[in-house]
Amino acid sequence: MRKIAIILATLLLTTTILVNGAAAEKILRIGIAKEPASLNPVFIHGVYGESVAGNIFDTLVSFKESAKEAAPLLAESWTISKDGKVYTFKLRKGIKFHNGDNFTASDVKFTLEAIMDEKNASPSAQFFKPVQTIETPDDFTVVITLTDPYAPFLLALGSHTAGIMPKAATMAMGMDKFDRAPIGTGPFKFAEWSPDDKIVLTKNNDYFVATPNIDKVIFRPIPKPETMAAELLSGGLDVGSELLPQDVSRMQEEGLSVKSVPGLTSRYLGFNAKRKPFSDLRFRQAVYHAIPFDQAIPGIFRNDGDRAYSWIPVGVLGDDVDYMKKHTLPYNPAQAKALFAELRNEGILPENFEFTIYSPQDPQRKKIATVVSTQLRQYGITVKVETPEWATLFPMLKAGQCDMYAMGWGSVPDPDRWTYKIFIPESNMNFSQYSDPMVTEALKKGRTISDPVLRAKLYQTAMRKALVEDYIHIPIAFLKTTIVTSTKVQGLDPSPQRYIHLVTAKRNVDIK
Amino acid sequence: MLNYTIRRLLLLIPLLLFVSLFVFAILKLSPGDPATALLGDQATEEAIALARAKYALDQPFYLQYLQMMVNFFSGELQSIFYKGNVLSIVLQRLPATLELGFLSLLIAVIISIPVGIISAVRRNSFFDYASMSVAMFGVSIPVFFTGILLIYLFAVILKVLPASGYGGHLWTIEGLRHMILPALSLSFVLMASTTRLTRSAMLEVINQDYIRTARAKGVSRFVVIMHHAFKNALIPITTNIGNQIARMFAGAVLTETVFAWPGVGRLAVNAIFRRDEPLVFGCVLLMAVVYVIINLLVDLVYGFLNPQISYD
Amino acid sequence: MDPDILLEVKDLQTTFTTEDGVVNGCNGVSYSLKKGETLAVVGESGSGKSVTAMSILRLIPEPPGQIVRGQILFDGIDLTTASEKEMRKIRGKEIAMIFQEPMTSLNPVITVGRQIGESLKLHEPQLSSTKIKQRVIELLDLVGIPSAEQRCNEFPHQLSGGMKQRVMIAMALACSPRILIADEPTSALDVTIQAQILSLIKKLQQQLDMSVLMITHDLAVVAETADSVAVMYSGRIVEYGAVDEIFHQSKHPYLDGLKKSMPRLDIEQEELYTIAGMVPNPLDIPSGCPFRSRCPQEMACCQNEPPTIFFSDSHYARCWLYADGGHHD
Amino acid sequence: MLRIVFLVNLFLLLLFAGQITTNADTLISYSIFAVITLILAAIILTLRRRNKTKERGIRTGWDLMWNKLRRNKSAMAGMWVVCGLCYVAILAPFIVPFDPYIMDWGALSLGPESHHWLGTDEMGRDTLSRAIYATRIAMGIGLMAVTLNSLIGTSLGLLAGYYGGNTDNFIMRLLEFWNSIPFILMAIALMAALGSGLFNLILVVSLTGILEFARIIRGDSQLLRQADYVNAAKVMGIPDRQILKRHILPNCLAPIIIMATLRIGETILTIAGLSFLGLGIQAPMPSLGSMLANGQQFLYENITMSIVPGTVILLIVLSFNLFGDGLRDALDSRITQ
Amino acid sequence: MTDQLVLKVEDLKVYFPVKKGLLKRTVGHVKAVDGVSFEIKQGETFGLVGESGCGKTTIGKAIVHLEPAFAGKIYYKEQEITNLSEAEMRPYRATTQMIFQDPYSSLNPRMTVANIIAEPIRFHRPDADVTAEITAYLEMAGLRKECMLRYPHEFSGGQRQRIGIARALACRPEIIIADEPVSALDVSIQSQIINLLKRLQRELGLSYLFIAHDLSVVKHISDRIGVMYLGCLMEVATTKELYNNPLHPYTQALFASVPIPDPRKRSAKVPLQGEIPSPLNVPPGCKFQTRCPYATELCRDRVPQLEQVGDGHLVACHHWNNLHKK
Repeated sequence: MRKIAIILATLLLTTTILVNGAAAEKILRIGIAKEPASLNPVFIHGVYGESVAGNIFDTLVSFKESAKEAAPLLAESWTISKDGKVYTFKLRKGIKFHNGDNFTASDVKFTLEAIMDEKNASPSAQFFKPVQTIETPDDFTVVITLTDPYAPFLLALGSHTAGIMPKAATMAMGMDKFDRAPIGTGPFKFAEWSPDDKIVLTKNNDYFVATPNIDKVIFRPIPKPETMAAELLSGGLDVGSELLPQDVSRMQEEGLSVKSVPGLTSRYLGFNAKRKPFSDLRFRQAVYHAIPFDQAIPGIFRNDGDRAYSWIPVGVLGDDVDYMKKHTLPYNPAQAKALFAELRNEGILPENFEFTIYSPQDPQRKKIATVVSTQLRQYGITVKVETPEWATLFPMLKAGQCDMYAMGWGSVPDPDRWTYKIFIPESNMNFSQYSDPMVTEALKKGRTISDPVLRAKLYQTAMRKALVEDYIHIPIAFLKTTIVTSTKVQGLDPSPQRYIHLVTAKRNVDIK
Repeated sequence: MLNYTIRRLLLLIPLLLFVSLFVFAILKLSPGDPATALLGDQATEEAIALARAKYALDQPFYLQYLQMMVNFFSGELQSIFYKGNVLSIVLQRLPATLELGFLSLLIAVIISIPVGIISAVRRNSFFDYASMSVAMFGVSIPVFFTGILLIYLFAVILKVLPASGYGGHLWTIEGLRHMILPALSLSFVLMASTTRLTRSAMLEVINQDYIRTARAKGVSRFVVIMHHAFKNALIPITTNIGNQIARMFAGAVLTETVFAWPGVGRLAVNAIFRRDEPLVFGCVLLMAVVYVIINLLVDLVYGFLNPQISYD
Repeated sequence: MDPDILLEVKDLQTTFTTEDGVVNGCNGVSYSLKKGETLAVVGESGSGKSVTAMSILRLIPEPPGQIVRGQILFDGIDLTTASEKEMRKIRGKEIAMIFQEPMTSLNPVITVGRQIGESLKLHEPQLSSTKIKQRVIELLDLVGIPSAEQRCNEFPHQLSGGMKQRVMIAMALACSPRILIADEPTSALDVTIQAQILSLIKKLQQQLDMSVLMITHDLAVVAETADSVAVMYSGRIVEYGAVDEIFHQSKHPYLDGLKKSMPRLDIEQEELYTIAGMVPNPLDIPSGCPFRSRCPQEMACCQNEPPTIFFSDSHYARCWLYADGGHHD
Repeated sequence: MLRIVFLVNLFLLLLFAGQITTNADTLISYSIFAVITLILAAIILTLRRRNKTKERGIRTGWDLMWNKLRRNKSAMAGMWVVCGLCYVAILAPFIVPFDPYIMDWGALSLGPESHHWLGTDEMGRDTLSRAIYATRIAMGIGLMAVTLNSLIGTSLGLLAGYYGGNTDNFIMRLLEFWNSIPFILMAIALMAALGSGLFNLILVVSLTGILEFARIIRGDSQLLRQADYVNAAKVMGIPDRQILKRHILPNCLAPIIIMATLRIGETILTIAGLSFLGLGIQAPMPSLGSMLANGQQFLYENITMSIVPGTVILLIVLSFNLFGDGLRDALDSRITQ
Repeated sequence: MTDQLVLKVEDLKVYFPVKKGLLKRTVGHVKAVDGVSFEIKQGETFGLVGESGCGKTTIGKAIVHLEPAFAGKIYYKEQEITNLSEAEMRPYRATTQMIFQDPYSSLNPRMTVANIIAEPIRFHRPDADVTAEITAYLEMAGLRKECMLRYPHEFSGGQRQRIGIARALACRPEIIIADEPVSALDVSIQSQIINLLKRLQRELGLSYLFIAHDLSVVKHISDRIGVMYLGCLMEVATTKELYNNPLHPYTQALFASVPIPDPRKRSAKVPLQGEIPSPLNVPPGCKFQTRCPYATELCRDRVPQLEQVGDGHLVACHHWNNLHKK
């Protein structure tokens, strides 16, 4: 026993001494909550893949600095025709891919066509639906023609799922292989992917924007936020994200740097518009009245989120905050009781009604579902909470099988991305099976025009109808994006979309 | 011995059949499908349909099953999520799992066997009560909780060991440092059960006639215990440890999750969550094979320890 | 003290503390073993015959067992108070023991050769390992195990019951002890093997000039082997004497009954004699003569501790029947 | 002793009679408790009658076991705690200071204080009340799962052991195959396939460890099959079914009970582990595992949130293990570990 | 004793397969019982004696279908019962009962004495007055009826054996197979059980197949004795004949090995050498040849058959005649 203790102690000692000795390379260790599924832009869905890919690939235009305004990146400049259908991009010259290939217009054409290619089943193909032709008159000009005007088209091009891939190398490897060994033009080169362990990127000395200060970036998927917090506190990680609010406040006390910005991620509750009694407006109103959201939301999200009143995030075109806030239903148990009683009398709400509320497995949405369940229990309604995995949950949601659900959304700062797929009846993202001609018309029109004032009006109309007349969803909160970094890390700011951009025109993250 | 080994290995055939059918049935009974999981929330119906066709998920069940079996045996099973060969993915993970398992086993054995022996010899002494109480606590605390406590103690407060992750192979310093905490938390349960088992096995052996014979020869107490008793007690202890190793493969899921450990257990669990059917299929089948092989090895060791058993 | 006396047990009492109370394993047992002599201790199960033998080598598990009274004198040392270290020198070297169950008394995971060699290594450390091996083979030869060299490397389960008992004997005799305690050495064996083992013990006893303490429940074995006999009942010696006196001038009603109730090969019997009742519960032994409840000649005085009546120098019985001076009808 | 317990029971019954509302929980609890009190009364009466009729202490195997058990202090401590936990579990609706579901948004994540004795969780729910309810659920599930588990394990083991030969081969091989699928994976996959209801959870958990169970019962019944009294029954022409029922099963009972007792602790730990992976008992139902898994996220802010469920799990597992170990010693059974 | 045969065993063989190799094929047999024939008359005791492993217990078990017969025939009175199914066997079940060696494992520890004895009564005679019968059988076995509510572990070995006897009697058997019924008992108890068995035979006209290794006990209770060695009968004769005139060298050696409880009859006899060969590896020819002091070539080549050498005296030895003269 004692011998073992002595051996262990000496081992520990020597190892700690040895490890503290070495620090030649500048290594940035970033904790992410989940492992990305893909690094091939064509296949990427979800913030984790985009976050990593954003540092490997570059897009034609960039939203890295400002989520609202496109900045040049691979494209030096661009023009949009008057009718909003023809986009002409002038590409930057002299850029090389990580493998040494020259970047040309054919790579752009190849990448965009790969996304649109049905065989690749790209999740982002839908954003390129309006594309009619892609032409490359010369090596550094790309002309994209759309069938109809499409306001968020630059956003689509600027999103990391449209990172430009080298044509020759990709074709040689094949799409699937490329996924595991991506090659881009970005500030970092892909070095290693050890599944469930880490993704390692090394610096691209030839990066055309700036030479990265950091030599090596390690992305580590850490499934448990409490473990990530411990890693940050113990110095095992330099950057952490998606931490628990209670841990964030502690880390601030411990002297770590905590930065947060209002985010582009929302949480909401949805009802099914096709199934009884959820289809009844009064039921939805009653539920709204039955739950003390004003108390529960700060309780659940703490400093991590603000109450939402609309689908469109604050600050995004057409947010309409004041109106929506005014028309939100207050906590009113008496009213809720009356409405439920009324529904029971009419036979719409059965006695001892039981249903299931679905939510993904993250603690906060689970808590929202729990609050609903607990509150409705007091009105004689039994609510089961089910938290299946994504792969189970999505098909159910898409098939419109969920009576009530707590979900979330995250996207770029354009109202179309926040509404269109959610509320039009043809969309498979319309989990509520909501269908209202007025809303549908407004949303369809909204994406084709580019006049901001007109667009704002259209989105206001749609949201007012759907949310404070039909109460088909209850917006819960917009989450902040908070990142915690060790004091050594300099120049890293959170992005509203939860991306982690290390090198941009204005930023070059460094470690002291 | 060879015959015995071959016969045991032949049992793999019905085993694989049984396990594969079971796993396949479970996979197909589960709602959701790999295509949705892979393409995410934004995917359109058409994209999903295409992906389904790509992975042959639109075929009749029996064809899918046959295809999976054929792929499995030809080593061609491709993970949907990782887009790579299942076998090589598992093999890539194997070192992390094996090393962790080995280290925790080592810790458990080094600590629990002597403690168990001393408890048995000093039955009803303070040491006995103390070590048995600790062992009881060991089996009573959920492993994920000990894990987080260890992290906070050693990584956050004392700052002597890294909190999580795989740092390299066991024989590298960094690798060892990373492995100590997960191995410790994993070995807790193993330690507890091994200590208890060692104690009871020793107690049983100590009452045997041959121990009396040895004492009648004038053999000292120490030699009686170490040479005569322990050799016999080792037989049940080996069986227990063998069982535990076989289970460690997947039993480590909780530990691996807490410590963000890239092990086979978490691979399989994530594969289930991601509906990566070929990967689940391959993983479970491979684990079953490993289980059988480890059990076989344990049985052979058992035969080596216990001369009364002959395998033919 | 008689110089011929090698081992003397005096007024030995060994108790066991069980959950139901304290049990006397043996109570006031005295006997002495002379050089070259075979003393048989005979009794039914639970009579305490093994306990006395185990007490000699202090092999009683403590707790629950404990020697509470009496002396065991060997070579001028009182074994009841000897240190564990002293005892280890005596065990196997001076006094060796063989046990009833050869099946379970050999360690199943150690080869026969090593088990025998172990006592040699222990008590004669000057021997080299080749010497030890040679001695082991000699010993196996001595106890009549064919192809001894090969048997050395075998494990106990590869041997038959008789062979195992021979190995046990070889192990006991490894250091040429002065006393061999044989605790029911043949009761687990077949008749033909029993005869072989008994004659082997006899042969070796003469060869090595040992004293044997033979513990058995079988009167026939006693008659075949013993010089003196101690008959035990409920933890006490009820009669003690030379073998001829025990078989032909027995005094105690228990011994009488025992002899009459045996079916015999050499004489014709009609109905067997039976001793009524059962052996008393060790937790609940009646006062006075423990046999009185089963005794056909029970008297009122039997409730008192029976006196020890000597019929000759070597022959005594503890029974009220002879209290007036000792006679036999 | 029993009589005092009975009187306490009666007293509690009267005390809580007023609190039976239309709430199904309280009604169920009350009736279960009433039934237990009745059974207790019946036991007291039969014991009394037996005391009168028996001339000298008739000691059955159970009596002997009880005597041995009674001397084992840790086992008795375990037993008393188990009994106490049973009381808590059954009477939970009557003894909770708060509704375990009610969220008090004004009292989030409190430490122990005069109002909430053991504090509240991050949603303002009373930790003590939740722990009491969680105990009830854990014990209930544990008991049901273990019952199911031992039923399956016992019957398979009995059949395999008694009939031997091909039956034995078939059953044991099948169970070994079953065992070769790592349990956690199987549980996750099954839960995914079946959905995460309480019943499914019980079913899944009860499927673990059947092999160990069956192995021991098989070993025992193999030995018993050769026992002379079974031979005697066969010679008398008693059919197999009856031999299994009258001769083999009753003599396997001891290991079954011991295994079951030890398994309850394991079951609770398994469920806690599943909760950690998000597959255990679903919110808002309080469960020890999810309370602990949740509390672990608040280790710094509010340590009582982990200590309370952790202690209760420890208490349950420890007491069942101690009790089971004591039982094993008392019965001197062949089971090791 | 009458002349009516109650049990006849003809050339009974009980083999256990030995499985080996990759596919566990049967490569041979352990010949536990290898062609044994004998018969028992009503009211007679047939003693079967031999050393452990000679197959005597297996014969007993084969008769009551606890072990399957490999070949040969078993008759109860005129009826052949060798291969009857369990259902066909049922009418004969009660007629042949067994008493076991180990008094501790022969009684179900979880049943009261009353239940143990009631089981066969309820099964075979559902209409009987169970309590009265239990009392009667207990009395017959020499137990008081107060025992009824007790459990087996409260009894001593001898009393347990009595309970076992009562249970066997409760079937109203004609034949009792007593498998070493007294070898686990102390001497003073042994005689009680032997006397009880003899008394029951007188009163109920039972036939016994008495299996034992203790020659003295067998001699005391049997009318006729069969001596077994390695699964074969070596010699069969009436008790008196066998003891006065043992013909087979093995029988002679057995007798010589038995110690005599009389120090004056101590003899310097030479015990039989060697050990019983493993039943897996039976010597060819006469099975006793490896240990027989008189063995010749003939013994190694040919298996001696049991032959009639006198009134009911059978012996299986090539040289009995020569030995006899010697």
